[in-house]
Amino acid sequence: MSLLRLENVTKRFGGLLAVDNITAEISHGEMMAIVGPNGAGKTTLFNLINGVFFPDEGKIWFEDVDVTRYPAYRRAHLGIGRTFQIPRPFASATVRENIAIGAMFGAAGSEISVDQAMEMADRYIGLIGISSHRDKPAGGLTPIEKKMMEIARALAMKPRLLLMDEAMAGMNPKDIDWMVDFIKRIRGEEGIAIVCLVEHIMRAVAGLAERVLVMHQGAKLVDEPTKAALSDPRVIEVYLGVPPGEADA
Amino acid sequence: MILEQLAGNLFQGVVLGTVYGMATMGLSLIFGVLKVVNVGHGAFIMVGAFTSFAVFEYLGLSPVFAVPVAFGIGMALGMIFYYSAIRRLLKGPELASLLATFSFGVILEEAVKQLFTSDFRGFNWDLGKIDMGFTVLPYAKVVACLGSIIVALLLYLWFNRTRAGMAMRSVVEDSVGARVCGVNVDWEYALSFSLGIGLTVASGVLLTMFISVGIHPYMGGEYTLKAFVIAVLGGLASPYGAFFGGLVFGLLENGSYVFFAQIQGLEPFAMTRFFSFLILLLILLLRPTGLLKAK
Amino acid sequence: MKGASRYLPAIPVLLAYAALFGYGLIFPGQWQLVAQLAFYCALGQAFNLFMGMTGYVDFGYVAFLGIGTYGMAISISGLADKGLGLGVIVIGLILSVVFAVLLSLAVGAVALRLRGAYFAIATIGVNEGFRYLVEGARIWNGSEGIIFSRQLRDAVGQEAAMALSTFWADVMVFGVAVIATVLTIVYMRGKIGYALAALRMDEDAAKVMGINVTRFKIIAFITSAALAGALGATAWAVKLTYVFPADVFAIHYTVEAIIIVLLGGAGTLLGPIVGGLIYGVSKYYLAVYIPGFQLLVFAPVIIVVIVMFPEGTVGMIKRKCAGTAFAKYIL
Amino acid sequence: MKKTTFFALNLLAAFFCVATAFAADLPQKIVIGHPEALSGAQAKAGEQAVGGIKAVIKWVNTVQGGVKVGEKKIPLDYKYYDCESKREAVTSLLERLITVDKVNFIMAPYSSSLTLAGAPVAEKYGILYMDHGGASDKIFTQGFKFIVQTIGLGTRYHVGTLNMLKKKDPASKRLALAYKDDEFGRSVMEGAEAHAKKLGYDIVFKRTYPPTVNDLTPLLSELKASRPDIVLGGGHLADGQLFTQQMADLGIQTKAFSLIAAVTLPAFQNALKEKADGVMGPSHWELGVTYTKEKAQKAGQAWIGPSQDEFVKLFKEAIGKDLRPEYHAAEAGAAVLSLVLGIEKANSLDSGKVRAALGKITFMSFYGAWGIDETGQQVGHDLIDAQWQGDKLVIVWPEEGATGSLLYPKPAFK
Repeated sequence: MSLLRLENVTKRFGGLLAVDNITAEISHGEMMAIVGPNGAGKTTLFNLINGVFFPDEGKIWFEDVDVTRYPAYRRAHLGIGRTFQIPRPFASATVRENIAIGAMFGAAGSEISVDQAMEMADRYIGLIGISSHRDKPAGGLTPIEKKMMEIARALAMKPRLLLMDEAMAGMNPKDIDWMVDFIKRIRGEEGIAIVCLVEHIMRAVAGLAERVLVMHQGAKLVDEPTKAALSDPRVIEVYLGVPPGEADA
Repeated sequence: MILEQLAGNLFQGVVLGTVYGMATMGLSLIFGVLKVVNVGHGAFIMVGAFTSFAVFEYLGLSPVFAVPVAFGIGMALGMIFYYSAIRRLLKGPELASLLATFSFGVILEEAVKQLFTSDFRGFNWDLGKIDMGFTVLPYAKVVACLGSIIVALLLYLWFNRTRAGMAMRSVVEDSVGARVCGVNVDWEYALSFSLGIGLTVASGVLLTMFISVGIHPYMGGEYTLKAFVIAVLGGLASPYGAFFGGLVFGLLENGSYVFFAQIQGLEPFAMTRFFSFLILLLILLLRPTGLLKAK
Repeated sequence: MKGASRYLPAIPVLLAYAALFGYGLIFPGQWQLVAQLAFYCALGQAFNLFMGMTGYVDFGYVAFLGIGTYGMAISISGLADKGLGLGVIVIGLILSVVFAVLLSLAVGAVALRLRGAYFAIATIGVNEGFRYLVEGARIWNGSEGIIFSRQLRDAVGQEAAMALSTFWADVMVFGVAVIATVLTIVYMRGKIGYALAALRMDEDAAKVMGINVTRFKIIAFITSAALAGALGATAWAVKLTYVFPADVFAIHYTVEAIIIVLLGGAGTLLGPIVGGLIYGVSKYYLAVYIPGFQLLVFAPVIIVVIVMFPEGTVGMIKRKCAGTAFAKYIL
Repeated sequence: MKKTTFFALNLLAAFFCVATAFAADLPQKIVIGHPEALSGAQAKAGEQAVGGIKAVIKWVNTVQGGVKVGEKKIPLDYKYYDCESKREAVTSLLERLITVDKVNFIMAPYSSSLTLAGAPVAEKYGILYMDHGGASDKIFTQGFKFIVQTIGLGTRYHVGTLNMLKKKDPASKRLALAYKDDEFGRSVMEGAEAHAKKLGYDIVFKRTYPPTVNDLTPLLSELKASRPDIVLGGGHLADGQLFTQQMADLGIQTKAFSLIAAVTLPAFQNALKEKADGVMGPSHWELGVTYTKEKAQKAGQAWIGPSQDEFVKLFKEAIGKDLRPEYHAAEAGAAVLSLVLGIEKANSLDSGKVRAALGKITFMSFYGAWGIDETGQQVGHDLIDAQWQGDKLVIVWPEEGATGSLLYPKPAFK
């Protein structure tokens, strides 16, 4: 049984075909990368998966529950967590409160009290290593710290599927390496399936993802194991013949 | 009999509607550009009405001449208010700007009360009238109606034919982009705020051509409420939408009267008000972009 | 902020109300002033519960006070001769709250789908529309309203009626204020408080975090409306013993509520009482010392305040006290 | 046991009465308190009322040398605050006047709503509450003990008008009623409707319009279609001006056209000029009414207060503007005069005693006759009907008070 299943999902904005008849599956604990140039419809696909938009056509199944018409918050309760390309912290709340909010209303939310949520928040703050900012308003963090905070907030939701939108964009190699094995670790410990959105197939991603779905102009170009995908001529063509190896950001 | 009344009301509704529309363009312009709802709207109309009264009574000139004067006063007030407060509140919660514009309204009301006392003024600008059988239309109303249309046209031309106008439109479309393209957004805000106020005050003059009596410091409140309904009919953010909304509103209010008058035990006049606010809610729910634009 | 300690900020607020109440009792002839202040504070407290926490500006808020006033008016004028005595007041209170809740459900269903200015305008529409419906369809005597001093006297007797209108109505207003305060802090410290804070800052992100924003908004909206209903029933119906639609659906009461909350600090617990006292006291003495000019003085002051201290008095104090021993008493 | 305590209490009470009675004779001045509306919706009427009160107080203190209590003549004093036309403010300012400023009597603020707002507090303190601007009949069915009305009843505004028209032209029977939709407007309409039925008029049109109206066209088109001979209506000031202008705009010609409140104010004619010609309205008082000492003596009435010209002069001084006193001012002034007579008759400053005395007196002043029934309702004062003829406001009814004859039928709108 797959964790998430997309069936011929399509989304239009006026005339523009943002997501074009995409079918895909993600199984439990899987690690997948969705790749595509800017405007390929990656973020729209994310918004369809976690219910910010509803698709015009097609169906979305989460653990064989038809969630096509579920609002965002109900999908969160089912276990879909998410970070944003441009971080969206609750600016005037502290880092701790931000993460606690994730815990309070996420998948485990219903049985967690405010105090427990705060304790969970402290745990994830430790995990992600931003303890020094615990009681600062989240609005005051640096972009990287905000990304970290968002990941912690998403994890505190106890998701079974974590959607990470450009989690590593703008990071230096050192941070990226840290992030990569952090993600690996989390996935190991919590058994979360993780989908990363990236513009370029960076070495990091190549090392991380087991499967790559390449999007082009809203449509699915390839959906193959990483190795195969990287050598796929159509993919290389999309990236104007740039050999994937050197395509680092 | 009833059909004749309906025809008469609808006709009057169109004429009044143009003036209402004109009186709302300022509100929509300000909201469109600054995303600020001018809760003091009616007070600015009141200032226009007194301008018209003063020009007619003290200078003995036709209210037509009061239009540019009022527009000037409005621009000035707009600039003062923008730089004294609005500018600093754009970042803050809308609550702040709502309250600020309301307070401006109160200041104007009280100031005018000190200048003209709280008496009820009016003047008699009689140009004769046309009897068209099913209703009678004084020429003064015709002038008001045409005046509104002309002002609306001028605004349209300004927006579409002049650099300044286009610059402002670019801000409406996307203020960041405009900034990138070297548009001084802050100045555009100031300009559109004072332009909006200017239009509103000028519309006060046109309203006195339509109804030249009952001018007093606290006359504005009713116009504020009507303007909100009209603005929403037109999509809130679009001046032309507002003008169109005015027409629709005039038709609705005058038209529905005849309908409610047929029902026993109702007060048709109050019911027309209820009806117009009902429409407001429906529009907000079903077509928040207004009647003109598609969803 | 664990356990009971998180409710400490309620202490200064409740003490303030107690002090105000005591002042009214001790100093003869100050009671009506105290009553007016209590009304402003309660109004702010109830309004803040929704507006302050969600950031939604309900411009038609006064409609809930209005319908609450009618609830009490109907009970007193309708049941005066049933020999229920003070029962009519109890029934009236229940009726007021029920009316307010029903109206808030209707309004919420419509308006809470909207945001920002659209919400504000929609709520204005509800208030005005409702008022003209009452007048146009001649509901509850339409514009003639209901005058029920006589019936109140018949129901509870001369002395009791007098005491109700000039003292106990105001005590009940204090009651509403205190209930509003307690509810506010319970909400602020509970999950709903975090949910509302989140949706105030970024409603879409809040949804993604699993927050059912509509549900929490409705809860806050209904609570705030119910308090308004009770306030109308006490401060307007029992105290004044008459109701005209033009009076009780007058939008300037909403504006007063906004001013009070903003002067004090939106979304804070202490804000409404601070704002209410500042507003009430200054209005009162301006009316006493410069009759006829107070608004001309007051309006500019408001503008200065919102430009200079957008976060309100309490917001400022909060910043000043951050990290000090007082911090845990201020919210 | 019970009996004795009861007796003791009585003794105690009696003692206090005596004590207060003595105390009450001592004060240096008699203070009238007033939480009037000087801003907000009722600001205009409030400004007038304050002027009228100041004028009459000046007269009492200068000409009459004060109010005669016992052997002493005590001057009047006046303390007023602005309630902003808001109900909350009325109660608190009222109590301040009573308890902090220790005023002896209270003038109610203008309008029925604000008058009612203050009533419970006035009753609680048992202080006389002089109603100069609350015309609602309902105020006096509530069993308040300390309210005394000077303004006349709403229901009687158009009664005189109808009598006059019936006398003038019994043939024209088609009557249209269009009043402002508020408590006052409706009570006038009820009164007019009831009396019209009695006189055998057929009511061909009966509507109300919202208080904050700014276009009456739909209502007036419907009215026009009902082809009335007579139009009665109105409510307040702005709507009255609007009513008349749009009657003219739509060319609605009638034999008689009478509006309450708005018409008799100078602002009406200033605003409408020749459109005002022939329009009439009932009023409690108008500049030019001929109530004089002589008339009073003929009628066997006690006369008090300034002559009309003196009043106008004092009013302008008091208000410091070249503003013409209107009926709001006259009503308030007359209320003060009634209070003076009441105090002198009761020979005490005790509100209860003065209230009782007021129930017994009737008098005439520049404002006309004055007299109340046991509920405190004004029944002695008759309204007059005035009509604009050119730029002059001519009093056409009642005949004994008339300054000219009725212009009938009303000249057509140009």
